[in-house]
Amino acid sequence: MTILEFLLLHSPALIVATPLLSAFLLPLVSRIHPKVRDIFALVMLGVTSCFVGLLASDVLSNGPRIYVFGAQDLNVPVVRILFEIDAMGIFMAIITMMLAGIAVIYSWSFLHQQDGLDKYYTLLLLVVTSALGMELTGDLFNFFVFLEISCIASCALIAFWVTEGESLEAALKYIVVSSIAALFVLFAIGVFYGQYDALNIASLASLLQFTFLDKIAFVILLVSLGLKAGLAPMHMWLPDSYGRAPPSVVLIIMTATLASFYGILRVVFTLYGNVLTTSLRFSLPAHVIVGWVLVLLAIVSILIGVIMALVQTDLLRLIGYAAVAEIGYMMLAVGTSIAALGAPYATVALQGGLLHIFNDALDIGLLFLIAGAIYYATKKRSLDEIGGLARSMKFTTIFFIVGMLAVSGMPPLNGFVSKFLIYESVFQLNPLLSIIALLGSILLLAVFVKVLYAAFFGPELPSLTGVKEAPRSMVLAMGFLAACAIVIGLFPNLLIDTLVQPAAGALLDHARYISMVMGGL
Amino acid sequence: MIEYLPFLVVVAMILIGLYAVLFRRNLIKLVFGISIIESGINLFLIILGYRDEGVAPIFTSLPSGTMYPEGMVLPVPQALTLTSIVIGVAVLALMLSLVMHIYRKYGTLDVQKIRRLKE
Amino acid sequence: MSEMTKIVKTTANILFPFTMIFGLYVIAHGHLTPGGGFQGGAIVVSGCALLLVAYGSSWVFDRIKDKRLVTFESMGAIGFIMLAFLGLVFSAVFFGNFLAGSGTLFGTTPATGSTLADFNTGGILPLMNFAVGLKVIAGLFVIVLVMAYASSAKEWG
Amino acid sequence: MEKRMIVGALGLAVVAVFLLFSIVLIHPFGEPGEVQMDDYIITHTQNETGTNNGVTSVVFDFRGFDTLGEATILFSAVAGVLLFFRRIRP
Repeated sequence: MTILEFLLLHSPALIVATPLLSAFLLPLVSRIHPKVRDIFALVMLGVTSCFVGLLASDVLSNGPRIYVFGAQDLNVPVVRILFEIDAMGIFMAIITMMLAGIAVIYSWSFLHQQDGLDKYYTLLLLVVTSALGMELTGDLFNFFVFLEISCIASCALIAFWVTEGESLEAALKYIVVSSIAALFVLFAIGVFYGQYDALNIASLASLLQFTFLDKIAFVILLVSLGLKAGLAPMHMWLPDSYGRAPPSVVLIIMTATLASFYGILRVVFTLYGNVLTTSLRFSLPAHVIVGWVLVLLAIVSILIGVIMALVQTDLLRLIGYAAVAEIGYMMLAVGTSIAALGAPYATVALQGGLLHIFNDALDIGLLFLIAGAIYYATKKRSLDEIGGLARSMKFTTIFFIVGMLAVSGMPPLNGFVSKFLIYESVFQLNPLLSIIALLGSILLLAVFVKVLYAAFFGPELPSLTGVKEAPRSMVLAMGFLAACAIVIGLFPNLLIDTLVQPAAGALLDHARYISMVMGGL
Repeated sequence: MIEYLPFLVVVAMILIGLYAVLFRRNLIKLVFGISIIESGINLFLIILGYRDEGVAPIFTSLPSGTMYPEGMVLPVPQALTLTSIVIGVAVLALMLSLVMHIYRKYGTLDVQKIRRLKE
Repeated sequence: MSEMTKIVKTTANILFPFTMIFGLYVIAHGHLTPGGGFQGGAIVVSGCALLLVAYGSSWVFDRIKDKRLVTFESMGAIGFIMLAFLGLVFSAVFFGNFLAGSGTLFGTTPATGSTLADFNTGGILPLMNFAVGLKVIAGLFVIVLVMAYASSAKEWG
Repeated sequence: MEKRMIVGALGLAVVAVFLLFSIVLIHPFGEPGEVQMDDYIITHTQNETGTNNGVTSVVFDFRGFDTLGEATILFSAVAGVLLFFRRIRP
């Protein structure tokens, strides 16, 4: 067995174990020299990315993989923890690794010479580990454990600037909300365990009967994971923590948020995949009800996000509300595809939604990095206190225009592609929804045009005369995201054909996911 | 009814905890509330794994005449609870340190008075 | 936390060694009797917290540096994950229990049914218990220590 | 303030109904319905993991990866607490 084969065979374990081991080593490594620590974090993330790439090439060509911890082979009943990796999981893992790498490069300059950086990089690696674990695991309790890791580590990162009262408040709010959510996830797991004596997602999916208890567990799981993902009525924590955490941290928290969103997808499509088409009362299939509820939540998210973004003056909070709206768009697509399960446009909607996850990571990430660059250069948060930055921060201005157009779905950028897919499919479900979504995008554009004029154009404020362009590594990080946005906008099929279509196919094909574990049973 | 009594205790604990989180204005009580929810859910897991007249699933000096597996309680919920307890400790430590910082900063523990972040 | 009276100190002095030994016993016999790394570690830390209460946090802080505790904690965590990696090397699967039934260290397989305690069983489980025990002792102690010291410190920098 | 109270009370009531329904519907205390996985563990703990203690064998062997996550949680809590109090030095 060559080394490559060995690594490929064990890559599911190594993907999680490598960042974990580097997080454990980092407190020791950082005593050597700060520079070594910075390089070490990036190199270990690079190694992890290599494993992700290796596994991705395998999964995309050979179908889903399982990896059992602690034993060579799988036995029934499934007692051991196993990872089950399909195209969907690997798609999310790629997004996670991209965001994490950008965040580390950006942090080099952004947090240069602040104290507590060894803890910062440790926690950053831990959040990345937890997001990867949530995305690859095939075990429900293991999912909960990773959910808690992400909750604790992100909370510590949000309060990185401990001297600011608002950061502390945002962190406390975050941990209260997300630990309660995680505890209710645990309650739902207990309900499953009590009924079926199983914790594995695939075996639970094959056993589920959709009893009344299962319905309760379903609602609890949806609400708790929706809370973690920042869906509409439960979104209160999101603008606070996104707005008060250091902007480089926001990218990392975003990986955790997106992983929770992935959890919703996994629960709906895989765990309840077998029973979604059963008829409930009034001969309505369950998936129609679930889909419409999700669609309505998504519409509420879009409206709340956009309208609240209109009235904000704090730039970071404003982008936080835009992030709520973007999560609404993702959920709109997913809800549509659930409501129309089986119809041809359901697949289109799901593809649009998954592509929008990628685009959300790129666009919102880019905007947060830009807001961070402005904060770095001027030490100001409020839009009233900045102006005329286009003269001194040329690159940032260009990137902001790219990010603005991308996030509001203007051609030829990446946001346009996914939003077009979403409008198109949602129109077939209900034209009114499509109009609301389109209106939301236009309002989002209006919000950001306002920011563009307030922050970048207009007269230069006298207090901002000495402002310089952001340092090189920050420009590099922003430039990479902006370039990705343009490339995906011009050649969307590059991404759709290689990653998004297999991911959507894997989500819809729950029978294959189950049969990977349950085999010929 | 008596066979549901342990479950009723679970529900009571979760509701008491949620009440503290939602209606109490003191941050320390909020933290306690989360801790109580946590304990309630741990208790739920443990109760799920109990078998009547069961002994702990440990073979060292097992009481003679014990039939296994049917005479032993289920081991998996105990392991899950162990994990959950450690998670609870970690969350508690983090929340209490945040509360300490907030108290230093604002000089009060009242939720109403420290709310600086707008809705 | 400031130091307390002579009575408290003497009681703590008497209780401390017993708590330590009991905690270490629970860690070491984790694979035979109820207990294990987490539980035993928590017991040991409760003994350390007793010292903290009796002698005050600055007294303890002068003797044990938190940096050293953090090193121990990292070492415990690394030891734990390294045992998992060793499983990858020796039994070709992550978290493989490569020592169980091997006849070497901790490699005896107990007879089925009720048996007496044989310390030399369990494969890598006792080793993992030690690693986790080290980690929990150092980790919880540093949390308690830092929080106790912070609550008494005048200046927070 | 009033709005918050009403929303909170409603939420509490909904959660209470959910919890009560789930405890009534789940198996009675002391009589677990499905026990496949746990019985497998109890019968195989001695010859598969060589341990007398069923719980330890679950914690460190059958579900060892969870325990790694658990250790990680403690590690991140320590890192978080030290991050918060990083400026307090004697």
